[in-house]
Amino acid sequence: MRVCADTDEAVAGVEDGATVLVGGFGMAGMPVPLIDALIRHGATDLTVVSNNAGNGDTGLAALLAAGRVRTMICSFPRQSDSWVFDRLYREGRIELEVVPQGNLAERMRAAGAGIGAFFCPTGVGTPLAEGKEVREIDGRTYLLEYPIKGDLALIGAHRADRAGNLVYRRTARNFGPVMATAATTVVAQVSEVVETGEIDPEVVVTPGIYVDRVVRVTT
Amino acid sequence: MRVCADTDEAVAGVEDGATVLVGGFGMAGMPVPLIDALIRHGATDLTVVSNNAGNGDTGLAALLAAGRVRTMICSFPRQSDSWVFDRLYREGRIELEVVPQGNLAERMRAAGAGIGAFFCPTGVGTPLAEGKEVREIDGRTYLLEYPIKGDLALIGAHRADRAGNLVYRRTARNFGPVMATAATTVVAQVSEVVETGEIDPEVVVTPGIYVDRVVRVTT
Amino acid sequence: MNEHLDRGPRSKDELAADVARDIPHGAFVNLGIGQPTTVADHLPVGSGVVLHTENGMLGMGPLAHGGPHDPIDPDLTNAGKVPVTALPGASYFHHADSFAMMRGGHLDVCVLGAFQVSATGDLANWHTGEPDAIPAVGGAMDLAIGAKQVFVMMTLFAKDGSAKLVPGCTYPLTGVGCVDRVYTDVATFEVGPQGARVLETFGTSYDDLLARLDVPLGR
Amino acid sequence: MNEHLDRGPRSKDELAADVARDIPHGAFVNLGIGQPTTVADHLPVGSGVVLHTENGMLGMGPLAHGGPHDPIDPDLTNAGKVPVTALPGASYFHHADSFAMMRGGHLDVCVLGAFQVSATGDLANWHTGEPDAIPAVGGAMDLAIGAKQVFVMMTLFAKDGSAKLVPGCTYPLTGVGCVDRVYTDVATFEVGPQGARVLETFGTSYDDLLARLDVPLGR
Repeated sequence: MRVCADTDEAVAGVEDGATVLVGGFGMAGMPVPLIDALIRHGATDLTVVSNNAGNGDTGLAALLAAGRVRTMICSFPRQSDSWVFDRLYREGRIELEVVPQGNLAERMRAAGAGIGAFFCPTGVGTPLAEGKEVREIDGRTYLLEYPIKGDLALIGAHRADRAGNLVYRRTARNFGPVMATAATTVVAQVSEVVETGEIDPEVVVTPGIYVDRVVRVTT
Repeated sequence: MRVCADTDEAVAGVEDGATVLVGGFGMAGMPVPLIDALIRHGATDLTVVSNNAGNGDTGLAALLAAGRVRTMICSFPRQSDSWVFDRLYREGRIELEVVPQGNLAERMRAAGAGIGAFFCPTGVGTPLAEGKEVREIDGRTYLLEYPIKGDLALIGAHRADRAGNLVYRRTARNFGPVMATAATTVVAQVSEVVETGEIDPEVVVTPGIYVDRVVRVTT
Repeated sequence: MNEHLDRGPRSKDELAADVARDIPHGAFVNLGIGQPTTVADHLPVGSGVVLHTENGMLGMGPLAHGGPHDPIDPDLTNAGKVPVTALPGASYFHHADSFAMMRGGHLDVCVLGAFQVSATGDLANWHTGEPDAIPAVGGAMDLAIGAKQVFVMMTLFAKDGSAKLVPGCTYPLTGVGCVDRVYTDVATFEVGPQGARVLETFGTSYDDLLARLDVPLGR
Repeated sequence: MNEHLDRGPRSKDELAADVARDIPHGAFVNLGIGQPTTVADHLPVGSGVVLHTENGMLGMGPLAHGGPHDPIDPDLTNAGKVPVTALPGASYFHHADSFAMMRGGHLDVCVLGAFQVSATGDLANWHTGEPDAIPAVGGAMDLAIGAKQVFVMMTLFAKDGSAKLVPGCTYPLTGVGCVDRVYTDVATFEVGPQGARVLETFGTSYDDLLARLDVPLGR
């Protein structure tokens, strides 16, 4: 675990073609400063996994607009202010895999938990079931779902200690704790870094074992 | 959610033949007063799911000694003070399903999370793989594991509010939060019941939705 | 069956009030984005209903308006990304836990909007099937199959006059056989394996509905 | 390969010290019950090693002896159910999360005891295969397959003189191809797909080992 001096150091080393998990639900927990650093870094041909596909012209939308993303894996790309994604999609310049929101979370959890695949009831009989293995278990029908693993995760948390333990704020927690388990390199932006021992062990949400780099940002 | 007057009220209604999930790892988190109430209640022909199979002559061991348990599902029945289980087992008076500790937890998690089955790498190539479906995924071999669901869960937590939100103490947390998701009726014994709103929403470990009955015990 | 012929169709407000009335005391409920959200305004004081929002919270309170008691906090939003408040007894959790709660059948009621519902309870509410539409599912499929009971709120007829309670959905499905009740401006229906049954009408008669709908209707 | 012929076999203490020396700075480590536990006593001050105990804790400290700074708390034990302490930066989590951490490959090193290890890294350490033994696996199978590296500590020969590094295990397996290194009183071996290789000997020569073991030995 390293406390980085700035966001550029925090995203250093990401390679072209990487799969990047980006936390947040709308703007809550969205690590915009880390995404900005990723844009400056220049890595391209990325697969981005995030609940939405960018809002307005900043953050994830700016990464998309810069042409760095080959594939977007998300549950809900279509929003009132997702014009950047909409344009790229209609121009055939970005691939889209739509995943039900709970499956997005559970597939990343599986990656982090060493589960090879799991039978899930969500989406049975819908267009999103196409091509998936179907099985009836105990009278209910399930689809086989596979893990989603990241090379890099960028998450927004509230407070970190120097051991990398994280706590979040309210519903900004959302995808952060799951993504932190599912990527090879995990980078957390936080509002505050405290000394090791200053976070009560009972309330740690993401244990430091999952976190590689922490950077303090002012928001 | 109901705050019960005593442990007898807390375990009322359990039926013969029920599957009972019993929390605890050794004595940490072991809900002995609830087990004592279950003994007084008299339900028999039970399947008990717990990490161990009783220690000494009290708690789970006393339930076994009373002849109430048909099947024990656990990871580690054999301990220096598990003489009650040992005797019943050698006399052929109890059935045993041994489950690796992580699978025990993950199979209950699956029951609580609506997962139909999952491919797990634990136990591949061992005697505990016998009869299980095997599959290679992405170069690694997995076994298909099914959920374990309870009719009743008896867990030991630290503090509850009147909405059933629970927090635990240190490593006494162990199986409690998982079992709370996996049973139809969940009963928690706690050291303290506080008013709703007195537990910080950020630190709730088991949300009240999972808890049906709470009873305060003095230990 | 109750035919209310001495009045017109239900207003949106009346519809929301009637759905609220049918939610059991103390139920755990998820209200979908849009019209279902308005059900919250009609829950009586002391209903004990606890609202779940899939972005990671139980115990959601009313919308935040920026006053001294309901400050706007960008880290506290509902699934529609609108700032909300938290009630005493609330808890926060991450996305995998939130959807495990839903998928595992722990919510009592989920209220959703719909494009179409079939007589056997199939739901179509995520995609109009237009070839150039950008697909976006969000949590719709997870919500559809998770709760113990799924209520749909919609107008019974589309703007072009076509019925939205249909023998089989022509729009892409969200879930199969998942809807239990359909609350519309002119009638409330029970749907499921036995087909559709009229529970109540408003400003229309059972015979009118029979004539206008293409599905057999019990009463 | 280093042959230390000017000395006798390693004592248990020396063995534990040598294992401790090979644990990288800052590693996340699980020490199995029994002899592996003693490795903790040999980790140098400032090693930055973080100990995981599968009953739900990272940052485990030394055993509690009941003094003013290490009170005995029945809610804080290690996997052997012995009271321990917590270090600054510790965190607690439930059993499903704890084993997800292990199974997901997040621990750097796991140190285990063994009855037998095969040249290709198969591990037998949970069951002696005696027909009347009560099977008890605990977390052994989960530990065997979870960590990035698995170290085994054992004597090279059983009391009856039979070798414990074998061409194929005759005892029931705990895991297949999971062991990376075997630390014994008389030698340290690397094992794996390429077979066994001697890294170091103590009070014996490579040729002696070749003569006494039934497996080809690289050097």
